[in-house]
Amino acid sequence: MEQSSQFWSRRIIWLLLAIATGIFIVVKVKAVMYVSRPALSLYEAVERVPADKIIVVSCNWEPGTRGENGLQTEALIRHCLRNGKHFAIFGWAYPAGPQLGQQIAERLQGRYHRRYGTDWVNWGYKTGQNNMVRAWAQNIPGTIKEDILHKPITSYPVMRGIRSARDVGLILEITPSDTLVTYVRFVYGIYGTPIGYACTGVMAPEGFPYLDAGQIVGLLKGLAGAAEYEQLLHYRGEALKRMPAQSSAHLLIIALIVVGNVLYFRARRRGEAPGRRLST
Amino acid sequence: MQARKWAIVAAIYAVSGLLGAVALWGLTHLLSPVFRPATGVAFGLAIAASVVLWIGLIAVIHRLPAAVKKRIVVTATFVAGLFYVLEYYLPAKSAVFFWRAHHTNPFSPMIFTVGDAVSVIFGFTFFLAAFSLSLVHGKSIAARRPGYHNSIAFFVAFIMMAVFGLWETYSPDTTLIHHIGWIRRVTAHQVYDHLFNSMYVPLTATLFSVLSFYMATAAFRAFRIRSAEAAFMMVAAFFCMMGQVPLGMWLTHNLPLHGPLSHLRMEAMANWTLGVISMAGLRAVTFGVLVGGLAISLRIWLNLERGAFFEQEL
Amino acid sequence: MNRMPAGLKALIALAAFAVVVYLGIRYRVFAANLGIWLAAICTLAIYSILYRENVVFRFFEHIFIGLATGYSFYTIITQVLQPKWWVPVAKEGKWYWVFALLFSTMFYTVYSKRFSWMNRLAAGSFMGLSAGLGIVGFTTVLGPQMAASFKPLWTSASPYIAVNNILFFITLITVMSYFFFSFEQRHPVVKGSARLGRWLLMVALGAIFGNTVMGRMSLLIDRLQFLLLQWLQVFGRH
Amino acid sequence: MSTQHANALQAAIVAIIGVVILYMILSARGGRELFIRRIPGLAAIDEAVGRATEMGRPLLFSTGLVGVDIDTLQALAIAQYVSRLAARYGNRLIVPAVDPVIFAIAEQLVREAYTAEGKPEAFRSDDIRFLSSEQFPYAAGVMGIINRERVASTFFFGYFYAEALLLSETGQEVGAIQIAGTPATTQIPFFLASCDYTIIGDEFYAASAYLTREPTLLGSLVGQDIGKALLMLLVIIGTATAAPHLPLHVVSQWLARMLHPGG
Repeated sequence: MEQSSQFWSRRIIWLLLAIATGIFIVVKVKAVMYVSRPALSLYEAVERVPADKIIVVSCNWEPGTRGENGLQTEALIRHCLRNGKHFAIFGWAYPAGPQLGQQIAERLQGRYHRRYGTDWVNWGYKTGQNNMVRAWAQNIPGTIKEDILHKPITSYPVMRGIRSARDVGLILEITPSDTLVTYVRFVYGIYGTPIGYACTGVMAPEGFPYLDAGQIVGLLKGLAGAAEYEQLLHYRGEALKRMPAQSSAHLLIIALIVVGNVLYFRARRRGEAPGRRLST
Repeated sequence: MQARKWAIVAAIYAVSGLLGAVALWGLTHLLSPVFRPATGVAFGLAIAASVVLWIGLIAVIHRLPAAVKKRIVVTATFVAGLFYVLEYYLPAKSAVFFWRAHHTNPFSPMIFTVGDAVSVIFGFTFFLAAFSLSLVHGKSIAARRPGYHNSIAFFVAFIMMAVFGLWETYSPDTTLIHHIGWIRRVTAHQVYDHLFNSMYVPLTATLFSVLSFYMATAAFRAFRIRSAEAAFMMVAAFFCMMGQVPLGMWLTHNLPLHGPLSHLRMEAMANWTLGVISMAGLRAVTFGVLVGGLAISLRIWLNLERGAFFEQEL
Repeated sequence: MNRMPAGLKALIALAAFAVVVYLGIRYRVFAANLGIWLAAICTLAIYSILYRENVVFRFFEHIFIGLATGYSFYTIITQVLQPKWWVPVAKEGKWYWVFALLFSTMFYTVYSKRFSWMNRLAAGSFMGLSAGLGIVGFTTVLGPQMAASFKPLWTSASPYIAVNNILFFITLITVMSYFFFSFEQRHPVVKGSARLGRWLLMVALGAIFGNTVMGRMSLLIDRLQFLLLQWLQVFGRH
Repeated sequence: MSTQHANALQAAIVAIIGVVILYMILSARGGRELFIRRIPGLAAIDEAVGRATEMGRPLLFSTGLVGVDIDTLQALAIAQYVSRLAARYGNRLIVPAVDPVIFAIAEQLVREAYTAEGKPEAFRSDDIRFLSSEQFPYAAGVMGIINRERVASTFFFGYFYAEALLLSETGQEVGAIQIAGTPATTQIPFFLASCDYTIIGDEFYAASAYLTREPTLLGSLVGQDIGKALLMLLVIIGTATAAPHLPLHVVSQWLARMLHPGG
């Protein structure tokens, strides 16, 4: 059985990684997150929404990305509830999305003494994608008709005076997939309604051009985005709690890259050929 | 010579395309009076007739020479592809569809049926997969090969999950055990819950998380500055890793959030790399992949593909 | 050690395991919950491959494949065949859906040399469908990506955006030029462009690597949280 | 029930590129000499098979995680080449399959390769295995095989998702020579980090042409190059006219609008 130095160096690296992350799970460290400009702009955009307008929390995600989108939704809904901004949960990409949003909002509402119907509402899952969103922007009560509890949405006080996308102060699109363009084209493009974007880490590159062009007001990127938002809310949530372990794992990988290079250059100076070919 | 050959081939495809389109449309629309839901005796007769018809068709084709069979396969491939091509590239409404009530695309209404049919047929082929897996493990148990206990574990897990999955769907509250020793009331749902949430989900999540370990060693090994390429890759990876965690953002947190200097903040540089260079680079790759995919699709569709599956004898 | 029969070894290991479990639960080191224990055993069994491929991993690998097969088995029945096939046929009298079943039987002739043409016909039709979708996919994927690539190289709005757009354009064009196959890239302009393209592609790919680290690490944190806080009660009790 | 349809511009782009590709295929079949540049990863396939034989250890070929699909068919074309080589050297080739239909096709394909090379006795039907149609169970199965068989060379061709790194790092662990090729852009960096040779992006679609030098495929490749050049031209036109104060701005605007689905 060969037990080369490579065999053990790999095991040591893995053990280090387990320790580096595990230690910050067991030992609780108070995490501080630095806030990036896209996250701050999103926070400010929520703060700016006037009292007579509603915020749309567009839950276009499903349980698979709960670790990123779930925490983002939680932070954003917490902000709305805390500041008494009226909001509507909505979704059209995944049937489970609005249901997941509902669970989060129901869990949080008591803490800020808010009630369903007067402070927030859930429009539920609506099919039809682009065409539905286009119609919705024109006529909200006519397109949505019923909320998630199958009651007419006009019966809720929170919906008073909400007719079209012009009465929407901000759309918060939370998603792991390429749904943003629908809102940009059919709502922002026609009515100029501001859009905030919260997406998974891998989707973020798709969002930056929209941010640069001013088509979205802010952006939360994956778990880090959720943590930044929790920092802005001064609330120690799950995302912030994970940050020390995340940081130490990233730091370890960077340290490994440095060590790898040092070893490589030392070996090269001694004239030893690198063990394996180039990975090109 | 070349031009003539080219023209002949084009003509063949044009004619067969037209015929295919008519056949596709005709099958569903001219025969639509036949394809109507039935009940009672008519239903039974229709099923019986379909089976007989099908077997007859198979028997006829089976007797045909290999070259004709091959032609049938090629035609089936062409017609199947033609459906999606016509549906998508013909407009939603056009005067071409003069016989339709609102001149709408006649293929569009079928697209959902075709989608359902494809998923149903794939659903039925799954049993082939289950069968071939069972065959491998069954042989291993029968021959008492080394490690045959693993095959037994496979069967136990397979059968338990299949049975309790069905039980969970149709009658989750069935009580399996009322009272044995210190065990009280076990329902089908509880067993399913343990199989799914306590075994399948953690197994999946854990194997997924093994990636994080492999990522560490891959980074350790791959990001050695052996060449300009490796250096570029490493620097980009460095910024993107640091731009996401407080530690990295702390390095540049003194820079202002607005103004020209803000672009030098760690997270801004990470996002810039992703949003400008990565986006453009991957898009260029995607354009190439799209053209490559189009080429291979065309070759398969028009029976021009060579090798592998396409030149085997029937 | 090697002369000991495998069965005896397994028995001793199991007995030792039982003692650890009993004592662990008795002194509240571990959670006393069957679900958590099962999940913990599965988690540790998979992680054991990090030391090396072993008996336990192999056993759980087979259980995993078995569970997955069972899972597909019942979800295909309850989510595909029941609603999309059984209900139309049996409840709505749509007898013609029987052709879907008959068609799918053609796939089953793979093991027979004589009837292999049936499998070929079925697979051929499906390849035709995927080829058709491939052609359609070319347009649906290309369109939005192409439209989003038209970025003005000079704009009065902000020099930052203009520079970004220029770099975007250069990257896009040079990387595309790297992927030409049918001529020797000898001309200095072509050669230079292809080489620059390859470098920029490496930057792009490195960034993707770095960007994925966070998501993957959070999967690890998730599992470690489970093991350290839920299964091991020592740290879990706050 | 409304579905999206292509507009005239979108249909024209597909038609032009399609016709160019078909024309090049036909003219290549007519005997035109065509060139293809070197693709390093593909040139290494022979070496990888040869080395595995010297070591007396088997080869492993994975065709990706999707079922009957253009990417998998392309992967099978490469698999055919590798199985021919393996048969010539008298080595074992293990193909773990993720889909029953692909499993069946692969079985036939490899068996025929061994027969064609005159070594039907070297073929073992158990080496072509259906593992699982689910992502991570499949990955677990392949990881197990790589470890237990201590494969000397691995080939990962086809469409992969997150399991890419799981497979290739396991191969790295046992010291296999690894060659990977995928059109899945998000997985390329991981193959690049853990494989000896990685075929990037549409080099994957050039592979069968490169390996077989079949006129049809070479012609198709030239057609693809022209197609890419046309797309490049489109990018250049769209970008050059994108600045809002230019009179030609309408061109860029019109193109962008027409290119959007449903536009």
